[in-house]
Parts: sequence; structure tokens; C-alpha cells
Amino acid sequence: MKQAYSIFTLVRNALSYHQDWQEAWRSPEPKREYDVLIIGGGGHGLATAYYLAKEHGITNVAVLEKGWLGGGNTGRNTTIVRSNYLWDESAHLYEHSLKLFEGLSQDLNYNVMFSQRGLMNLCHTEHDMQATRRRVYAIQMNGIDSEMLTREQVQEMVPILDCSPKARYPVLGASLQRRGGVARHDAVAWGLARKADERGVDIIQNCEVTGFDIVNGVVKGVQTTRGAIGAKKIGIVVAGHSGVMAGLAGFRLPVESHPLQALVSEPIKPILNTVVMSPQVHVYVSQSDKGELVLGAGIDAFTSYAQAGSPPVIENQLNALTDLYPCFSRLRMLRQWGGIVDTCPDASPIIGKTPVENLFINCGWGTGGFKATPGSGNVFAHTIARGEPHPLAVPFALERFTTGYLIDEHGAAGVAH
Amino acid sequence: MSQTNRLNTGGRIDRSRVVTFTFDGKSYSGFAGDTLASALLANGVRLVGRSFKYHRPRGIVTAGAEEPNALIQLGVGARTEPNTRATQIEIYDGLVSESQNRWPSLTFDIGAINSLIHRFIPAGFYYKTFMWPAKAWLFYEKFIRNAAGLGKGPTAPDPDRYDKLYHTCDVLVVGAGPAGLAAALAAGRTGARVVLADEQSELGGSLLSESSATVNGQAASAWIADALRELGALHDVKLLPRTTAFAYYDHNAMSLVERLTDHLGPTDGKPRQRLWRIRAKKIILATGAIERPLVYLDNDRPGCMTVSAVRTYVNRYGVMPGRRVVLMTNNDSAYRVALDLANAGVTVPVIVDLRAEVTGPLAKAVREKGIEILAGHAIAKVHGEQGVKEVEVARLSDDGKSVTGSARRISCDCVGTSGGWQPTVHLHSQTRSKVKWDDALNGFVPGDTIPGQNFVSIGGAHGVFDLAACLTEGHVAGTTGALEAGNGGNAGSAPTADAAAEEQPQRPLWIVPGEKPVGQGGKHFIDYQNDVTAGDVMLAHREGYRSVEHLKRYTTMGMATDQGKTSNVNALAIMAGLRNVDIPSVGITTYRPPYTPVTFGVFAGRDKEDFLEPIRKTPMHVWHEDHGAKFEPVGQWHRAWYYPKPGESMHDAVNREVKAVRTSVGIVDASTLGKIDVQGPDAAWFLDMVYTNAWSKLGVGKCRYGFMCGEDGMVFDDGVTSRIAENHFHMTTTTGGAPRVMAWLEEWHQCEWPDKKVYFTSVTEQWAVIAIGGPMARKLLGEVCTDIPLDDASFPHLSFKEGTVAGVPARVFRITFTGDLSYEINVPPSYGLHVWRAFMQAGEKYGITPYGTEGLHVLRAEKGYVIVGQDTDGTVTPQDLGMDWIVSKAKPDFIGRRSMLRSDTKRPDRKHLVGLLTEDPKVVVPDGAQIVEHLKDRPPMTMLGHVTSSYWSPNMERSIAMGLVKNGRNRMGQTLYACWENNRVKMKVTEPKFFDPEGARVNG
Amino acid sequence: MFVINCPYCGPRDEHEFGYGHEAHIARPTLEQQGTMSDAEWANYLFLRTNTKGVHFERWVHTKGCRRWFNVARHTVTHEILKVYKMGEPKPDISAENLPR
Amino acid sequence: MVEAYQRRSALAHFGLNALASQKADGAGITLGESAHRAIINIRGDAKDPAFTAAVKNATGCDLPAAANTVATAGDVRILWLGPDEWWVVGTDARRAGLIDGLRSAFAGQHTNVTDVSESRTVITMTGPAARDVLARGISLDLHPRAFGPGQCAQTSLSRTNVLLHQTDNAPSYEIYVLKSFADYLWRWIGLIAEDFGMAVKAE
Ligand SMILES: Cc1cc2nc3c(=O)[nH]c(=O)nc-3n(C[C@H](O)[C@H](O)[C@H](O)COP(=O)(O)OP(=O)(O)OC[C@H]3O[C@@H](n4cnc5c(N)ncnc54)[C@H](O)[C@@H]3O)c2cc1C
Ligand SMILES: NC(=O)c1ccc[n+]([C@@H]2O[C@H](COP(=O)([O-])OP(=O)(O)OC[C@H]3O[C@@H](n4cnc5c(N)ncnc54)[C@H](O)[C@@H]3O)[C@@H](O)[C@H]2O)c1
Ligand SMILES: Cc1cc2nc3c(=O)[nH]c(=O)nc-3n(C[C@H](O)[C@H](O)[C@H](O)COP(=O)(O)O)c2cc1C
Ligand SMILES: [Zn+2]
Repeated sequence: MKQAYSIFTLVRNALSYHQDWQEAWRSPEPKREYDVLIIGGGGHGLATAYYLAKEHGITNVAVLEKGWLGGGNTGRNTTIVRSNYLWDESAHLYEHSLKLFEGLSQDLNYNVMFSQRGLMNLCHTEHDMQATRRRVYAIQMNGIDSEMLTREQVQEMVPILDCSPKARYPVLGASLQRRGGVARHDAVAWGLARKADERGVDIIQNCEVTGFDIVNGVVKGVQTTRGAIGAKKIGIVVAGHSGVMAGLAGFRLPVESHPLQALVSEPIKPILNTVVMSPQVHVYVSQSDKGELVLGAGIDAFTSYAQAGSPPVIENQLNALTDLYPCFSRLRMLRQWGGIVDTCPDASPIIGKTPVENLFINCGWGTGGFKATPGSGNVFAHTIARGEPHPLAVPFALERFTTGYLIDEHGAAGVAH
Repeated sequence: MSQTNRLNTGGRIDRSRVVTFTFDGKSYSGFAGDTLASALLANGVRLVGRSFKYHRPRGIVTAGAEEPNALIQLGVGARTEPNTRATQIEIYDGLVSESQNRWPSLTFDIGAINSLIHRFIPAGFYYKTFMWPAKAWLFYEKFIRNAAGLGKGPTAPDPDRYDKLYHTCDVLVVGAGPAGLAAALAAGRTGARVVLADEQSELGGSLLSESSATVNGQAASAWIADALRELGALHDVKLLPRTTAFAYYDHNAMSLVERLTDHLGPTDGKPRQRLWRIRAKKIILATGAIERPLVYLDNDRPGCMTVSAVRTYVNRYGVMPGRRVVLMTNNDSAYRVALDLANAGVTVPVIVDLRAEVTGPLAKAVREKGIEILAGHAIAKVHGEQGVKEVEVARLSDDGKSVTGSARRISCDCVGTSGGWQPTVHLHSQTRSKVKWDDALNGFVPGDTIPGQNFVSIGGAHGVFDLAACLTEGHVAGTTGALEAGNGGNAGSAPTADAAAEEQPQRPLWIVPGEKPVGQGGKHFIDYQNDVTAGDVMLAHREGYRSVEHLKRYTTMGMATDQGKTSNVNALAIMAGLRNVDIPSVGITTYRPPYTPVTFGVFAGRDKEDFLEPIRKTPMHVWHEDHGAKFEPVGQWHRAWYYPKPGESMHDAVNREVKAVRTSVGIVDASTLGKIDVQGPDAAWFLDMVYTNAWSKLGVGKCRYGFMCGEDGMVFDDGVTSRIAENHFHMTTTTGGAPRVMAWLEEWHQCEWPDKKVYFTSVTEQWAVIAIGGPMARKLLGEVCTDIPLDDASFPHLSFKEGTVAGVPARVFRITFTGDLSYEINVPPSYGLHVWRAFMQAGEKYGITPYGTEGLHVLRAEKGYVIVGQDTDGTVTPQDLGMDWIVSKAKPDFIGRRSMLRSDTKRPDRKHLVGLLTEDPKVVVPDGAQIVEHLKDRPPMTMLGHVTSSYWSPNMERSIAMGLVKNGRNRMGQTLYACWENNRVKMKVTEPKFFDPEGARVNG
Repeated sequence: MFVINCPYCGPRDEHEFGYGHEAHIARPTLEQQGTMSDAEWANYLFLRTNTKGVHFERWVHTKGCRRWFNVARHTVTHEILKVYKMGEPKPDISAENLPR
Repeated sequence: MVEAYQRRSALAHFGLNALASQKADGAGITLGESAHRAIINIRGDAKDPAFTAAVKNATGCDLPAAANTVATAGDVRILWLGPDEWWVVGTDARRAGLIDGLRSAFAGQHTNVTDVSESRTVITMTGPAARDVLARGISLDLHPRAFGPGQCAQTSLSRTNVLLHQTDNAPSYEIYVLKSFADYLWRWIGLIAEDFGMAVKAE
């Protein structure tokens, strides 16, 4: 068992100058073989490993991460968590995840700072209102909290928002998910890693998968920058690099990798207590616990593996930001960055089997998979452990692109997060 | 007494101009040319702020952009600005500044309690606690949020305005130190188009802080003046002081921000800042280097600063940062500063040198001045809570890991330290080019340049500090850069300087040991602003956060507003020591834009409010405006939505408009519909491919409605297309879809079927479109147009004619979106208003009623006509809409055909568009309501689909709705429930045709 | 921000262009469509190489001449290695044989 | 036929003549509207001598083959839009004649003639600050070494798509813009010109 984290252990350790804290996770040498290998040490990969160990008793598991754990999109997203998706399939999956988020800090004994401060989607046109009403009512009938707000209610919750009718994008109303909010992205990855490690999972960083050993259509292991590693089953959870992994395994995916950019302002005292998204004008803003405004932008159109996008995207986003929140104009951008998001034609993820036996994939979360981290890991662990998809994952199999049963979530929130 | 610490002579400030300002409510004076930092120091103010987490008293550490501590709340009211660096604020009369993150006052701050409980709140403490009870985080969070955040944001709209522009040049030089100036001179002389930008108010870089350097045999300041004069006279050279290059984007695009009036204080009228988006053929990075402070015990006491800051304050601003200045160094640069201090009359009680032995000409000169050098010593402790009072200096053990022997107490009010220099590689790194470790320099220098970018780093920015070498490098870079950009003119000769004195190597000692073990009482600060100490780095290491990126995120090291300019290398070097690996294998965190924080407003420039996005207006817009129309945005267009008369609600107005069309005649502005002219021998073939129905046999003069599908078989646009001539079609599209359809056609043509002979031209705005409809439409048209026979036989439904309407040449289409007899009259837009008025005038006797998009939507819904984008959402096939008839069975191929054969798309029980009638005809359900077959007490309930369109139909005198319902066509007559919020309403499934189901009314 | 050298108008900033995704994906002929399985059709419709390295892609000069053309671009460095017209064959550039 | 006064230009609602009478000393730019031009979109193969000859026949003007250039002959000019696309621009009076002339000259060729005159208006801008104003909204390099009289480009200006044609070294420009955007563009230029001073040219 790991040393527990609590106010008491914190005080106790303070007395010994914090000299006695254990490492949050080990850094073991890779073994020759595992029952299950998870490629990708992002939130989803770590969650998969964690739930494999926790719920399926499979502990001879390694997570292989080419860089530092949590360094992919998990470490660079705008941390929005919500489950207000249009289609039943998505709503169920994301709600499953939201529920796991609600107990995650306790489950992991690691404060992931899940802050259910409420999340708003602004509507700027009648058409927006229509689409939003439809989504809100569908979510309600799925038994998930969601409500429409009038312009006056929006103004009351966010006084600094320009809700006047003369705005270029006047606010007509909004949808609100009160249980939505933000969580600390790094803490999610680290908490999962720590707990997975506690249950025996090997987390192997700086270990890039460079090839697959496939015999007669059955995967037997991987080649890595730290040597060959065998496995009975392998799960690919590499987000932006899914296409690359598929290529190494000899198949293609309906996935394209694009830059998605984000930025933060300098920290200031609390000024915004809700997460406010405005899909139509591509501005998503929340204020982190440290005080920065965290802003998400729209996706860059081109394919890229550079974790960097183009400035017009940022410019457009800030134009709209300063227009919606005229008092933000004097704040300053502190840092901007990008991640590589794996987008599917229907803006929904892919979870399930691949053309290669015993090789599973979990990808296509695109611009919005952080909120799904525990849920995705949970259903993927089930899928790998049983060799059959978790009921919530069934609709998200690759086959949907063949049958045409797409789960088109483009409308769910414009494009992002 | 004011300006107690101002030297009597020297510096570049203008002593003839006294400037008064306030700090924390107290009034001070300084001189023009001062920064807020230099002016405060001149007034003996050392304590200027409180740190982020522990609320420790903090002073000014640097003299530049790298300042981690002296963050100020500048200005008041709507113009207040948090977190500005005192070292970069130029003072002006009336400047108001305040310290941040303290309450009730800077000297007595309640928050400093955090400093007392500091032991309980090490790096990452919040991850370990506040977890119980499970729902309480929101409660704890409130306190944490209030404690964090430094300054306060304004809450009123920004009264200032901003400017932004594009610029292209041959050579962009960033940094106007000796290297940058030499580069700009060389490039400028060749005739190249040059931009020279520097973030400081004066160009000259580190030379401005020099006391004795000479260039071309003259004093550095004289050379700078000459150089600027020469550059100023060159026509194609732009000098941009107060301009920070903050982002280096792909393909040599650089973004810079110029501060135009910040140094003047609030000014109305002029833009405050300007965004330069420069594309340069060659970029020369001459951004110099940043000095690292040493990491020693209690190194955050106000009065502790870098040696280069000490030098800048003394030489450039004529300010004594202290009266007794102790210097501690691991390299020679402190010696030059000691000499400057001595010359200025400031006492330097000792130089503490971490190196065991100190030799060389500089040390000799210092000793000659009577300054004591304590080699192999370290500052083991600093006294003075709110300002340095005294240091304890002790001998270093040989391994440098501890101090030994008894400490000597030396009183002083300022400590300058130098831990060596880190080249300012930020912009280089932003291009994703690598950096490499330089052992001699103990810093990262630029590595290879990433392909696709064309730039070079020179001078301090790539680790070359010798003035003569900087000048030569600048000259060479300027000359070659200009040449690469096609300028072969004479670059003149390079400026020269004397070679620098030989320097002794530095001693890298990343933690200067103090009287207590690191991390156990006392603090060795690395990142001042975020309160990250050497102890925190050790804790991170202990807990496994060993990657430099984990270190950063776990401790927040380098994540403050200074982005670790002074701290990153110190931190990772300490981590390297703990991990027992060399520094390059630890690596450095990623440099990202911006170099220093940039105002959001400057990105927006003037693209605000009305200018954020164009509003497209039709030729008749002014008429609609004059007649009280409410407008609805559709894409970028503003369309008349409805025309309320005084006292009318929207409901009233729409009902009146809708009824008028059915009883007499209505008129609507349909100019926004997309129109594409399609011509060529293969035009019909092409339409056959892009529409689901067949076009080849459409007669000349006839019109037909069509659906366009994506290759996935889903409807994405619709419209009526007419055959003008054998090889000539006039296509219409939805308003919002127009650009997309045009792009779609050209994409298929150019990429897939380039051999097909067809041309597309967007003619949306070539025609203003006025649609009149209703029983009186024919009569009315007949009065305004006399040269087109309007009887059914000559001009049947779904055909078009050319003629003259109200004296204007027109194309008249007999098509309808309301189900009533209607005509769409296309006229040149310059006559649009005239023709519209003509109809209004002639129609008066019929009670002609203008109607807007809302009325149009009701009218079409009464007929069950779909709106793509409302009744469809990208997941709907024509078959789903019950419009099999529009999908040709005879055509071998069209876009989307193959996808319609997939197992899911051909399922018979997909969602179908059906009519939905509420049991109670008075109830209008909202669109978006969900359709449920079996009600439960409460959700979740299984949904069959949703209401896509729902209106009050004044002509049916009941509500009408359409919806997409699973297996809907096979549910005719069934009763289902529309559900939303807590409402449950019974609805019967019907055909989606409510009014005039036989379609008799198109004939009037 | 990219500079893309429109083969017709010359170099222009990225914001003038539209991205057209992977190039050289030919629409199956009618005969092919006739014999194609749903899976094969999905292959055409959705599956992409999503190359990390030299990517062959289409762009259109939306704000200029409205012409489509092909670009070979490195998806890690964003370097544009070649611009060529529609219909011209795919050049032989891979990350390994880059001219440097 | 309808009276000419019934015809409205896209910017008529600003009342340019009244604006023109206001004093604007030292204005950096002078702005005007040149409304109701004949603008005829033609398509064809520049390498086909039959096509180029037909254009010359019908318009009296050579077809500019070089990208981003304009050819002028008398009151007709031809602007390059793309590799197979041009605008023939003339006075309103010549519109019908030019269209008919082009159509008949092109007979039997795969070419195209589409009248787009009514879809655009032309904003004229001249004066020493013209480049500065344009730089606020155009990413193209308009430095005299890069772009001069006789050159044209389709690009975006602020948030509108335009065709920009430089007509002289004053410098003067003609900006062709879709009518629905004209109001926005005019006001945008006016806004930018606050820092440079603006005069209005009478219609
Ligand atoms: C700017 C931005 C903002 C976003 N905002 C939100 C938001 O607000 N809300 C939300 O829900 N989602 C958001 N997202 C999306 C979200 O971040 C992702 O969907 C989610 O984090 C994906 O997690 P992951 O674990 O699948 O991928 P990642 O965290 O990317 O992990 C994949 C890991 O695989 C590793 N890997 C790749 N190749 C190999 C290999 N060959 N061998 C070994 N390891 C390899 C990578 O290094 C990486 O660490 C955002 C994304 C971005 C970029
Ligand atoms: N070891 C030493 O003794 C030592 C150390 C450092 C510097 N120096 C001296 O420094 C000089 C180096 O000259 P140099 O020209 O390379 O550098 P410099 O420091 O003289 O000039 C760099 C300039 O770049 C500006 N700058 C930095 N980043 C910028 C940005 N993003 N945007 C706009 N401006 C930016 C700075 O304001 C500064 O004016 C030499 O003269 C050398 O003697 C000596
Ligand atoms: C929610 C969130 C908040 C962040 N806040 C800060 C911050 O306060 N300061 C900072 O420097 N970076 C902040 N970052 C950005 C990171 O420094 C970093 O840019 C990001 O994780 C991407 O990694 P990279 O830039 O190393 O590629 C934040 C990132 C996220 C996702
Ligand atoms: Zn082009």
C-alpha cells in the first residue's frame, strides 16, 4: 500500500521537512512480457491500466509512454468536463465518465480538483437556440442535468459578459450543465499513475513503441526504443499518434491529426466563476484555481504533429473574447500552446477491436476527450479484459464507418472540448 | 527627502524633467527616462510586492523583461492593469501604481500567514488534501482561488484602442544591442528593407548600461547615436523601440507588439499598442542574454538582485540600488560592476566569489580599488525581513556542498549575484528548433535551425559576449541576410571594438549552500514569483516528478508571468544534480509564445463590435430598416425576420404576415439565396453528379428542385436550379450554404473531373430577388410587368421567363417555397429597391404585406417543406425525409449514391421526417422537444427522435410540427409524447403536410 | 502562419487558403463502386494515412484564384517541400530522401 | 426603361456627395465609389490563340497572361483573376456591347462569359497613406518594389474578399468588393483612416 495522502500525513511529513514522501510511481525497467500492454501514458492509457488492475484483476500490465506521462493532450487541454452530449450513445458514455469524475479524488486518494462550478454554452442566434434546445431536451430525457438559461440568467451568472443586444454576437441565452466544470489535468494523470502503480502496473516512460510483432494477424508484442516487449493483449491509446500506430500495425484509421491551440492569461484574482463556452465564436474560457483565464480555440485546419498551430486561430479567438468580455481586453496572454488532436469524421471516438487480433484501440477523442478520461479507461479496460466491447463502447466500434452508423457530434458543441 | 538613492551625476535619465508618481498612495518623484523600478530605487523603496504563495516581502530583482518579483497594479478604474513589471514601466506624470497580493498593506499583510505555515504547503500540497468530504472541494477551492491570482483585472470595458497591421521586409532584426545595431546597419546600407525592433524605450541594448566601452574608437553612447542617425536616414529601415517580438511562427512570421502610448499614460484618441505581423525573408535574433541569479539562502529579501541589474541601475539610471552593495558571483562579470560601483561612489564591502581562486586583470583592478575579494566563499544567510540588512559570509567546502567555519557578518543593503548568463534563446526555440548545452557558458545555446525557417542568432543570444565579436557577427549577419533577400548593395565596414580582457572560467554551483540544509528551514528560492525553492525541486525529485516537465508542473516552476527567464536553468540544473545526470539529459521545458505577456486587446485591434465580422446587407436592407423590420442573422447576412407594427408582438406580426400571403399577396426579400451560374457542354452532366435527381432532360426554361448530398449520402444543401439554355443553368442554394456549395462544385470539378467542360460563377449578388406570393400575386405582377404573359399555359409553375419588371430587365421564376402561387423576380441589385417599391406601391390596393424569414418558415412548414439545417442535421438522407422521389434510380452515379446503399443507411427503420400534431391544437411545443413512445415517471426515457420545426399556423388555426422519428413513416396515426423539461405533450404522427395537401394553390 | 506558394498567384499567407486534406484519393469508378464492399467504400470515404512526415495534401486558394493544388508538407516541421498542380503526379519525397 | 435616378449604388446610403463637401485638410487618403461599372467574367485557355484573339477582337485589349496583372486599352481593362479567369472591365455604357462582342467572338470555343457587373462595386482609394491603411487589413506586400501600378490581386481586406488593383504611384487603388460587404468595408476603411485623415470624393 502506498502512503496515504491527507491533511494528517501532510502535517506529519511537514515535521520531517517532507523528507519521507514516497515516490508517486516507480520507474521500473520493462519486463520481457506482460499480460497487457497499454501504449500511451496519457490519461486514457493510465485509466485503462488502472481499471484493468482494479476491476479486472489484471495487474501484469505496463503502460508505455514515449515521453513523460501526461505529456500529450492530457497535459495541454483546457480541462473542461461535461456530459451534455446530443446523442444517446455519447451522453451515456460521457455521463459514465462524469460520474467517475465525481468520485475520482477519493478513489485515487489524489485531489484532481474536480470543480463542478457549472458550464454554460452560449447561444448567439435563433438557430443556435434551436440547436441548443434540442440538445438540452435530449440530455434531460437521458436523465442528465441540463437546462436552458435566459439572457438575464446568463448575465446574472456572468456579470462581465456583454449581453447587450448590440453586441456583434448578442447573447440570446445559454444552456447550463451545473455538474459540468473543470478538473486539474495533471492531477488526473498523476493520480491515475500513482494508483495504477500501487496495484502493480509498470509505468515505463521514455519508451516509444516503434513497431508491432504480428504473427498471422495476431499481435504478440511491440518493438520499443527500450527493446522488444511481449504481450498477450495490447491497447493503443495514443491520441494524436493513433494514425502512426495504426500505420505500424498495418492498417489505417478514419482519423486525422490536427493542432488544437489553447492559451492562458496572466493570473488575476477571481473574476469568472463558471466555465463559459461559445461554440459559434470559438471561445471557451474558465478561470483556473491559480487565477489564469484558460482559453480554448478552434482547431487548425491542417494535419500536423507539431503541437503548434497558426496565429490567425488565436487572433480570431481573442477578437471574440474581447468582444464578449470587453474588460478582458487589458489582460495579457501569458502562454499559448498546441496539442495534436485525433479527429474522427463524426467527432466521436473509436473504442474497440482493430483488424489485428488482440490489438485494441481507443482514439478519436479529438478536441474533447479529457472529460472522458476515467470513463474511457473504464470501458476500454473492460473491452480488453473481456475481449468484447463494454456495452457503452459498442456503438463506438470501427465498424460504424462501414455500416454508416455514425454518431455525428459535430453539433454537440461546435467543434471543441 | 526625495530620490535619496539618486547619484549626482551619470545615467541616461533627463534630470531636467522631474516626474511625479504614486506608489501605494504615496507620492514620489523621478526623472524622465526612469522606469518605475529605477525611480522607486532612487527613492530608497526596496519592498514592492508580495509573492504568490507565501506572501513573502519582495523587491526588484532585475532591470528588464525577466523581472519575476516587482509586479505592479498599474493605473486605476477601467484602465487598471495587473501584473505589470516595474522594470518595464516608464514613468510619466500622474502615474498611479500599487503593490499586489497583500492585505491590508504591503508592510503588514495578513496573507503572510502562509509564510508561517509554509512547511505545510510545499509544492503540490493541494493534490494531497482537501479531499474530504467528497463534495467539499468547491468550498476549499474558494479560499484557494481568493488567495491566488496576484493582481486584479479591470471589470469595466477597456477604454483604449489598439492597432494592428501586416508588414513585409527583407531583414527583421530583433534586439538593438551592439549585435543587432551592427546587423541593421549592414543590412540597411545595402538598401534592404529592414526592421529593427527592441523592447526597450531606447535602442542600444546592453551598451546603454556600459560605462566605459568604446566602439569605433568612440564612447559606446556616441556610437549608438551615430548608428541611429544613420539608420534613421535610410528610407527602407524602420526603427521600432518599445517593441517586443513575442512570437515566432511558421515560415518566418513574427508577431511583435509596439507600445505606443503606455509611457505617456492614459491618452485618448491614439492607439495604445500596435500588433505588427511581420513576414521577413531573414530574421536576425540579437536578443542578448539574461543573467541568472544565484540560488542561496533567503535570496528573496528585498535588495537582492542580479549583478547586471545593479549595473544598469547605476550606469543607466544614475541610481544606487543600495549604499553598501555586496556582490556574489561565479564569474567575472561582477568585477566590472564593482568597478562601476566604486567609481560612482557606492561602497562595495566585499565581492564573494564562489571560485576557490580569483585571478586575472579584472580582479586586480578591483583589488586596486580597495575592494575585498572573498574567494571560495558564499553568502550563507541574508538578514532583514523587509529589506536586506546584513549577510553572513562563510567559507565554502571544497565540494561546494556546504559552508564551513564561522560566518562573517557584513552589513549591506543590497546583494548582487551572478550565476552566469543564459542566452535569450526564446524566439529561436519557439520555432521548435533545438537548443544545445554549452559547457563553457553553462547555458543553452541555439542548435540547428528547423527546416522551413530562415533565421540566425547572433551575439549574446548565441553565447557570444565579447563586444568586438558581437559587432562583427552583427555585420556579417546583416550583410548576408540582405544578400539572401536579394540586396547586394555595399554594407560598409563593420564597427570595431577592443577585444575584451581575458576572463576566468565560471564555477557552476547551482545551489549555494547556507547555514541550514536545503529544504529544512530557510528557503533557497529559484522561481521567485511562484515561490519555488530548491527544497521543492528536491521534493519533486523524491516523489518521482523527475522529468523536467513534471518538475515544472508539479512545482509550477517557470509557469509564472516571467516564464522562468531567470529560474529555469537553475531548476533543471539542480534536478540534474539530484538525478545524477548531466544537464542536457534533463533537458529544458518548451519555450512558447509570448516572450513576455501580451495584451489581449492588441490581437483584436479594431476588429471589435460592428467590425468583428461583416454584416451583409441586401439592396433592400434600408427599406426593411425604415419599415421597422427585426433582423435575423443567417450566415453573415442580416435578413428581415418580421415587420412588427406598433404594438404588435412577434407572434402577432408573424400571424398577420402569414395570413396575408394565403389571402392576398406577400412580398419577401430573397436576395440572399446563393446563386451559381453553371455553363458548359458538361453542365447537365455535372448537375447529375452533384444532385440526387436527374437534370439532363430538364427543358430549357424549366426549373427543378434538387438535393445535394455529401459523399456520405447525407443531405447538405437544396435549391431550385433552372435551365437557361441548353448548356447554361442558374443554380440556387440556401443562404448559409452558398459559399460551401460553390466551393463544393469547383472542388469536384478541379480535383476529380477536370476534363469536364463546365464553368461555375457565383452570381449571388448579381441579382436582387423579390418573391411575391399569394392569390393576388399574378395580378400584381401583371401590373408591374407587361412583357411576360402570365397565364398558366404560357408561364407554368416551375418555369422562368425574361422580361421587364418595373422598367427593369428581370428574370422571373415561377417557383414557390410557400405553396402559394409565387414568383421570384430577379433584378439587378442597383434597381432592387426601386422594384421593391414599385411592388409595394402597386400592391397597396391588395394589402401587399412584406414578410420576413419567420413568416416564410411558417408558410413552408404548413406545406411540409424542409429547411436544410433545421429539419436536417447532417445525419439525414433524402429517403429519411420521405423524398425518395428526388433520388434518381436511373442515374448510374451521383455523389452520395454508394453511401446510401450501406447497411445502416438503407435500414427501413431509420428516423423519418413526419408530421406531429398536438392533441390540444393550442399547444405549440418548442422545437427540439424529444419524442418518446413510452413515458416513464422520470428520465431516462427512450427517445425516438425530436421535433425539428414547430409553429403556430394561423391558416390552420392550430399548432403544427414536424419531427424526425425513428421508424416514423410506419407510425402514422400513432400517439407519441413530446417531452421537454417537465412537459409531456401528446402528439399524433401524421404526414408532414398540413395545408393544401393536394397542392392546388400553386396555381393561384 | 504558413506561406503557401499558390502555383498561379504566387506566395500568399495561409489565411487566404482552404485546406483540402489528403491528396491523391481518387473516387472509385462506377465499375469499382459496383463491386465494392461497404468496407472498401468506407476505406475511400474515411480512412486516411494521416502521415507523420511528408504529407501530400490539397489546398485551395479560396481568397485568390479559387484553384485547387497539391502540396507536399512535412507535418512535424511544417516545411513545405513542394507545391504542384492538380493532376501532376505525386513527387517522390519522403522524410528520408529529403534534399538535405 | 426606368429612370437612371432610380438606380442606387451600394454606398448610396452614405451620401458621398455630402461627405465630399466636408473639409478634410491634409487627408492621408481620399476615398470614393466608382459605381456601376461593367465587369464581365470571362473564362478560357490563355494558351489558346483563338481565345486570346477573340478577347482582343471583342475588347480591343490584350489578355494579360501574367499573374496578378492588368492590361488596359482605352476605357477597357482586363484584370487577371486566375489561370483561366479574367474580368473585362469597362464603363456601364459599354456593358451590353462588350458582353455581346465577347459572346460572339467566343462562338464555338469552350469559354465562358458571365456578367457580374451588378455584384460588385469599386471603392477607390488614393493618397500618401493608402498603403498604411491597406496594411491594416491586407497581408500582401504592397511596397513599391513588390506591387505597383498595373498589378492586381485577389485577396482579403479586413474581413472581406476583394480584388485590389493599383492604378498609379500616388498610390491609388481600386478595390472591387461584393456589394453586400461594401457598407462594412467602407466603414472599416473610415475607422482605420481616423489615424491618417480621410477625404471623400464626390460621385
Ligand atoms: C488545446 C486542447 C484543449 C483541449 N480541451 C479539452 C477540454 O477542455 N475538455 C476535454 O474533455 N478535452 C479537451 N481536449 C482533448 C483532450 O485533451 C484529449 O482528448 C485527451 O486528453 C486525450 O487523452 P489521451 O490519454 O487519449 O491522449 P494523450 O494525453 O495525448 O496521451 C497519449 C500518449 O501517447 C503517447 N504516445 C504517442 N505515441 C507513442 C508511442 N509510439 N509509444 C509510446 N507512447 C506514445 C504520447 O506521448 C502521449 O503521452 C483538449 C485538447 C487540446 C489539445
Ligand atoms: N559575460 C558578460 O560580461 C556579458 C554578458 C551579457 C552581455 N554582455 C554584453 O552584451 C552585449 C551582447 O550584445 P547583444 O547585442 O547580443 O545583446 P544586448 O543584450 O546588448 O541586446 C539585446 C537587446 O535585445 C532586446 N530584446 C531581447 N529580447 C527581445 C524581444 N523578444 N523583442 C525585442 N527586443 C528584445 C533587449 O531589450 C536588448 O536591448 C555585448 O556587448 C556584451 O559585452 C556581456
Ligand atoms: C489548464 C492549464 C493551465 C495552465 N496554466 C499555465 C500557467 O499558469 N502558466 C504557464 O506557464 N503555463 C500554463 N499552462 C501551459 C503549460 O505550461 C504548457 O504550455 C502546456 O501544458 C503544454 O505543454 P508545452 O508547452 O510544454 O508543450 C497551462 C496549461 C493548462 C492545460
Ligand atoms: Zn491563387
